[in-house]
Amino acid sequence: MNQAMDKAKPTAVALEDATVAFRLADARVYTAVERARLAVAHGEFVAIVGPTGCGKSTLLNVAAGLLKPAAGAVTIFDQPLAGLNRDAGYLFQADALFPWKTAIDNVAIGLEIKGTPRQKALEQAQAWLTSVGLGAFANRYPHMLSGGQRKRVGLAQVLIRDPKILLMDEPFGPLDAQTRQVMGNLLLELWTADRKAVLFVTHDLEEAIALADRVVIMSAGPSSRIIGDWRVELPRPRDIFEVRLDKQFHELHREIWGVLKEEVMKGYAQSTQAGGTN
Amino acid sequence: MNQAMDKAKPTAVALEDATVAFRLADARVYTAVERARLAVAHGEFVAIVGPTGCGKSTLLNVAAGLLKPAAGAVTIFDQPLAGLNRDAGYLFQADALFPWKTAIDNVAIGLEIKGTPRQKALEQAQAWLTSVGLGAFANRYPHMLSGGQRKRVGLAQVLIRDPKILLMDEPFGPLDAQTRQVMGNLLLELWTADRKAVLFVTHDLEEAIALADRVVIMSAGPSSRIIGDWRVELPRPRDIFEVRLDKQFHELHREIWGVLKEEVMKGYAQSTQAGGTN
Amino acid sequence: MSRAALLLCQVLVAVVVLALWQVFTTVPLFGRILLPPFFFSNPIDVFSQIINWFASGVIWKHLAITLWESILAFVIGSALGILVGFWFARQPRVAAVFDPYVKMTNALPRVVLAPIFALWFGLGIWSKVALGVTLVFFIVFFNVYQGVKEVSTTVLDNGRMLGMSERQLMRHVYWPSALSWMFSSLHTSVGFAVVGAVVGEYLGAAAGLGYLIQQAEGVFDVAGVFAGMFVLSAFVILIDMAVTVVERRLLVWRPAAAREA
Amino acid sequence: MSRAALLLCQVLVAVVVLALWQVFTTVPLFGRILLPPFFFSNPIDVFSQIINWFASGVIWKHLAITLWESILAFVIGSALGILVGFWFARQPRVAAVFDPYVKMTNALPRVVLAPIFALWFGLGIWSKVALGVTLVFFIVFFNVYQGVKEVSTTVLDNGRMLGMSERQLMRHVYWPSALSWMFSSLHTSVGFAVVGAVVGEYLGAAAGLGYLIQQAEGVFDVAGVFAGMFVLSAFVILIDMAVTVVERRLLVWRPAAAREA
Amino acid sequence: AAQSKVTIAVGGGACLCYLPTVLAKQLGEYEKAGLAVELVDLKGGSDALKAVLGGSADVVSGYFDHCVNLAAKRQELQAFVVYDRYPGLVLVVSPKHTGEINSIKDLAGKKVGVSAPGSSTDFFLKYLLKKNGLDPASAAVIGVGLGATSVAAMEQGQIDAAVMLDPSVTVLQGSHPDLKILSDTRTQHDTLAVFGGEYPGGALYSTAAWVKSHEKETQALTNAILATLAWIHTHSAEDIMAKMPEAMVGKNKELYLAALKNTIPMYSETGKMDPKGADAVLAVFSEGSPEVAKANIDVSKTYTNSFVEQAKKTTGTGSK
Ligand SMILES: Nc1ncnc2c1ncn2[C@@H]1O[C@H](COP(=O)(O)OP(=O)(O)OP(=O)(O)O)[C@@H](O)[C@H]1O
Ligand SMILES: Nc1ncnc2c1ncn2[C@@H]1O[C@H](COP(=O)(O)OP(=O)(O)OP(=O)(O)O)[C@@H](O)[C@H]1O
Ligand SMILES: [Mg+2]
Ligand SMILES: [Mg+2]
Repeated sequence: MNQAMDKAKPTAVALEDATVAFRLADARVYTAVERARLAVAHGEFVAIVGPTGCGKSTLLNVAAGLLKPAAGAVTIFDQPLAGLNRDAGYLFQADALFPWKTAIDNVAIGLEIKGTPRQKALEQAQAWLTSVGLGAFANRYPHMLSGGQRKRVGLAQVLIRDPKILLMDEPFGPLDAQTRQVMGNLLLELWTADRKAVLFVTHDLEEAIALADRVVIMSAGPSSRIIGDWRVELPRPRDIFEVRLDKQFHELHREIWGVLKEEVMKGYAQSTQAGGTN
Repeated sequence: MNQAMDKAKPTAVALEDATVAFRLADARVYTAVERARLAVAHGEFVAIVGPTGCGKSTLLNVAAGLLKPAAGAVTIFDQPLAGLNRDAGYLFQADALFPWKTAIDNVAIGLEIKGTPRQKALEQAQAWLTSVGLGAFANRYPHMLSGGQRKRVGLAQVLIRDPKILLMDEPFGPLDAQTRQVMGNLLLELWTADRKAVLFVTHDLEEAIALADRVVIMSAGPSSRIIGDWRVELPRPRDIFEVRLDKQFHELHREIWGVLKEEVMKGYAQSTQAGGTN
Repeated sequence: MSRAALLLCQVLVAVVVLALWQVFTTVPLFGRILLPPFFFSNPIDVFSQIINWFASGVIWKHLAITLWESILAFVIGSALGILVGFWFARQPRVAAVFDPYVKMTNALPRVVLAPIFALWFGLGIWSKVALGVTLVFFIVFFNVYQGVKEVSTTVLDNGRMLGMSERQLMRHVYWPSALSWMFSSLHTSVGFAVVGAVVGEYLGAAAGLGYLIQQAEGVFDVAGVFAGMFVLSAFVILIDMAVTVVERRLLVWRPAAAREA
Repeated sequence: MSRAALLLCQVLVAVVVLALWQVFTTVPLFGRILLPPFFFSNPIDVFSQIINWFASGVIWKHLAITLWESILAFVIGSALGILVGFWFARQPRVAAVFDPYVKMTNALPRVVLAPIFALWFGLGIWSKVALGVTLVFFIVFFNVYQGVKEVSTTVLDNGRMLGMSERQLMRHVYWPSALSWMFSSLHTSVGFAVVGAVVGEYLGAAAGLGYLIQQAEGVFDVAGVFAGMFVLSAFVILIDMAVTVVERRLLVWRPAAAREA
Repeated sequence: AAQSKVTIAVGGGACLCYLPTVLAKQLGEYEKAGLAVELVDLKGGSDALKAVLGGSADVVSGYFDHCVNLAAKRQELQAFVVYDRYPGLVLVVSPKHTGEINSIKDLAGKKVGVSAPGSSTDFFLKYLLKKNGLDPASAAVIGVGLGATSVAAMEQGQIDAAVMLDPSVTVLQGSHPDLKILSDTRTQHDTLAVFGGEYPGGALYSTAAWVKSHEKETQALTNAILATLAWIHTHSAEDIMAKMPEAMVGKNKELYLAALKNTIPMYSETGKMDPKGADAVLAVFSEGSPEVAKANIDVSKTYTNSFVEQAKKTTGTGSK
């Protein structure tokens, strides 16, 4: 376990002892994340893995500026974050497409907002839809798409804006293994060409190792903490599929998995106790 | 590839050459599934795997009676299906909890509908929440739960009714690998105790093999067809984790994966062509 | 149900109602006439009055005035309701401060305000438009206000994270999301716009259907009163159809109505 | 904004409006008085009238009658609106057939119908309640109808797959889902219930605030008219608060309002 | 003795023309006559009448002309005591148009306000136009109501003239002492000039059937009104005002007093219907309404003086 922090590159996202608490209906407070300390350098690809309900989405919301931490600070490119994080693109875990726009309009809107002429935005959007394998579905409204198709439209919507920071919450969740790899390679390609800071939440540890520079593990909630931070030293550029055959990959996987498994079982035991921090 | 159909047991769900077509906005028609032929015997666990957007959810909707096939027939326990399939419990791919009910009420409702007294329904619901690891979250409204927690509440909501046919659309999608296994074992346990017909959609081929009696593969859309049907001859009872160490498991996995990979790549190529069957 | 069958059913309903009306106003049941003709006239008289109006052409002038007033009241009232609704929804402080006053204003009996409208807007169409606006505005306002607040948080957050400015959020998120709320209120307020115009005319005017109705009322010509109301209602259906056409166009993106059980 | 600050702002608004009113009705600006006191009275007179009413106690009887009428109109009208709204939404055929007639009825000027209400319901409170009901009903109806149709398809399908009967769907799916639509319409219709009652009284009554207002109007006592309307509005706020309390309770499950930008 | 309950629908209680009905209640005359009377205020005479025809009230206190008008509709109404001997309708020229209009003849082509199209004020206007040799349709009729709306319209000159009633006329006179009045039927002079006799204004009437089946109540009402009329003519305007409910007087006491003084001569001293007046009503309405003209109305059936005469015999009141 090598606590890693690259001092050379500027820090894109830094959470400093961020604690997030939710107020529950009965005036009690649920501390989801406690004193999270995480720095993502510019150009760094960080994957976050953790048991379900530990606070991964919460962490991304904080980095996006959608949630204010109860304590601690958030800095973006060394500036304290006030309000929304304008440098970030966020692919939400839940379905967040605009239901009143067709797939292509949903993608093009990211550019139109910046003032790109509509025609040009549409052309680029079509190109992006094609890259995510939905070139033929441009004129569908979201409700006419399957779960995986919607997710991919969302992916294109975020990527087309070319944000400096990418926040991705289980972006490949509802995709089949094969499409996942295609999308993963697409993401790596983009990231290699124009290094962004990426915060990538996934449940697939292999995927996390295959894609990321660092894998961060969170403990089970409540009061989840960051309990592990591994640097993945596999050579770049990587092919997601082939990298899995690497020996180093397997070692790392086993190491992280050991920690993770224990954590999940702990979390499962904890949250099961009725009358806990409900 | 052994096309399997068990003639001894009664057929719980049978699709006979079911074709599903959607009308698109511009009066064109998109044929999602073509001539699907699938019989699930009572007590059989069938997993459906296929590239994203191929029509898995559509198939479940047909079996549930929510969608009428354009052609072909659906029979449930040898009765033609008219209207809803009252014998089935359906865990939807999308979030379908009642946002105005707490977790425990969401689960208890399945029993209350049948006339179980509220107090008893709540007790059982609490027990179910505990089995899915959410005993401490009973009084949360859905918007206060994480993605994986919501999915598990949905799981409990369906299982508590003890339906004869289980339709599950990526039930473990947003769960971490460890929790997935716990849930998988839970499902198997239930199924073993009181054999149900299960139609289980997943993107995780390993999961499919580990859980199911049969794995069905669909081709890439449009006009997706069922292109493969493997019987999994691994011994029962299985432990999901240990079964993966079995040699037979690996052979089957490799075999199916070969077919599947090819199919996905084909689908990807197809749907990418702009101006296709949009 | 096919369009033809639907139309048939609708006509049937009308026929039955008219027949009952005719019977109840002319034939004594259990020794008495259920609907005294002095108050209810009867369909035949009403229709001959309507035909008379159209044949002689006197109605057109009045109808045109009332329709014009209604449409103005509808358009102005809805536009104001939408604007203020959006504004309040996006400025929770403004909304919180003015909320009780808006509700108080909504409870003012417009009929009592008629002299003030006459004073400010004269006895021409504008005082009637003003009356209609005060009805339409509130109906649309409350719905748009609520509609904007009902926007899905995830979709809204997505819009914000995509970098939308407040104006872009308006256009791409709030507006389309609040549309179905808005149209619901528009369907209600079409009727109220007409009511406003007619009541306004009724309180003081030189022409319009309200004037015709009042004139008929003055000489106890109930057939005339009903005829006026009928003509009115028929035209409301036309305006409402126009609203529905716009609604259909703007809401193409919705899933088709829930599947039948 | 804290509660105290909010209250302060609200009071400030009232003070400013009243001050302007007082100035415009008493001090000539640019050579003329902007709001002729003959039509607008002035706040001091209005308040002395209100105080007078309460001090002498004459108001209580009238207020009680009007409030009672309003509440009845509100409750009956909303209940009917909700029932019919649900019914129509669940019976698309019935809805399709009756749709034009509902819209036509909504466009009938209630003032003209007053004599018929008097005929059917007498000159007591019930004819006023009926007038209020005809206003409230349509506002609630259209919103509930739309609200039921807006239920999320996934949630609805889930309910159906869980084996809910039509009645259970009503209770567990349609009703909670349509609640925010319903409450939006209730906020609008509180005001209209009062308007209905007052207009009813205005058209013919022996007591009630509308009667007071009419009498004041008859002798050109504008202060009395405004005083009546004020008392009315103040009570509308109270009824509306009650509605809000119920709303809060029934809608606890909603995510807190969208986070601030 | 058990009092009989009677509901009287008043066609706009604030109008001074209906004062005797209200005053009788204030003075307790109804109770003295053995009646429990409830007064219900309606927006106008025709609404009051409908309330009676619909059965929600027993007796109308309103303008007699409706009885004639309804006779054409085969509704039998009967007036049994008349408390206004002049109609009180005043044709006033808007202060903004004083220069242009000097006589009724000048009204041709002008906008003239009436309380509502088809109302008594409307018919009065048409009658006057006809009498002055004009086509009754030569003036544009605008409905402006009776209250503040009409005053506003007049003040602003939105209409050129209007047929008004008190207290609106007095209000206008208050702010415009030089108000031009073309015809003032609050006075005996103009009433006689226009109609050639007394012209019945406010009266108590009901359906002929009710009158027939409720002779006792009818008589009691007649007695009460006659007593009130007698009281009015033996007291000053100030006394009368002091008796009226405060809400009806309003805050502007001078205005009320002035209007009342203008109106007092209007109140009948006998309560009796002048048959010539009844004929005049028919003439007025025949002018404006072809339906009335065609209907062959027997005016004598629309009123009865028998109750007034009976009252005189037994009590001696009303015969001054
Ligand atoms: N609005 C809220 N109110 C109360 N608790 C909340 C709220 N949102 C999230 N939580 C709680 O905070 C914890 C973390 O939630 P979060 O959504 O971040 O989990 P996650 O790691 O993304 O899980 P998953 O993998 O299931 O998506 C969960 O236990 C959840 O119940
Ligand atoms: N309402 C609809 N109108 C038109 N096309 C639809 C509609 N619903 C689904 N489709 C199309 O039908 C195909 C199958 O959809 P389905 O949701 O069944 O896919 P799936 O196999 O469940 O995919 P995923 O794994 O992404 O959930 C998709 O191509 C989708 O675009
Ligand atoms: Mg999450
Ligand atoms: Mg699917």
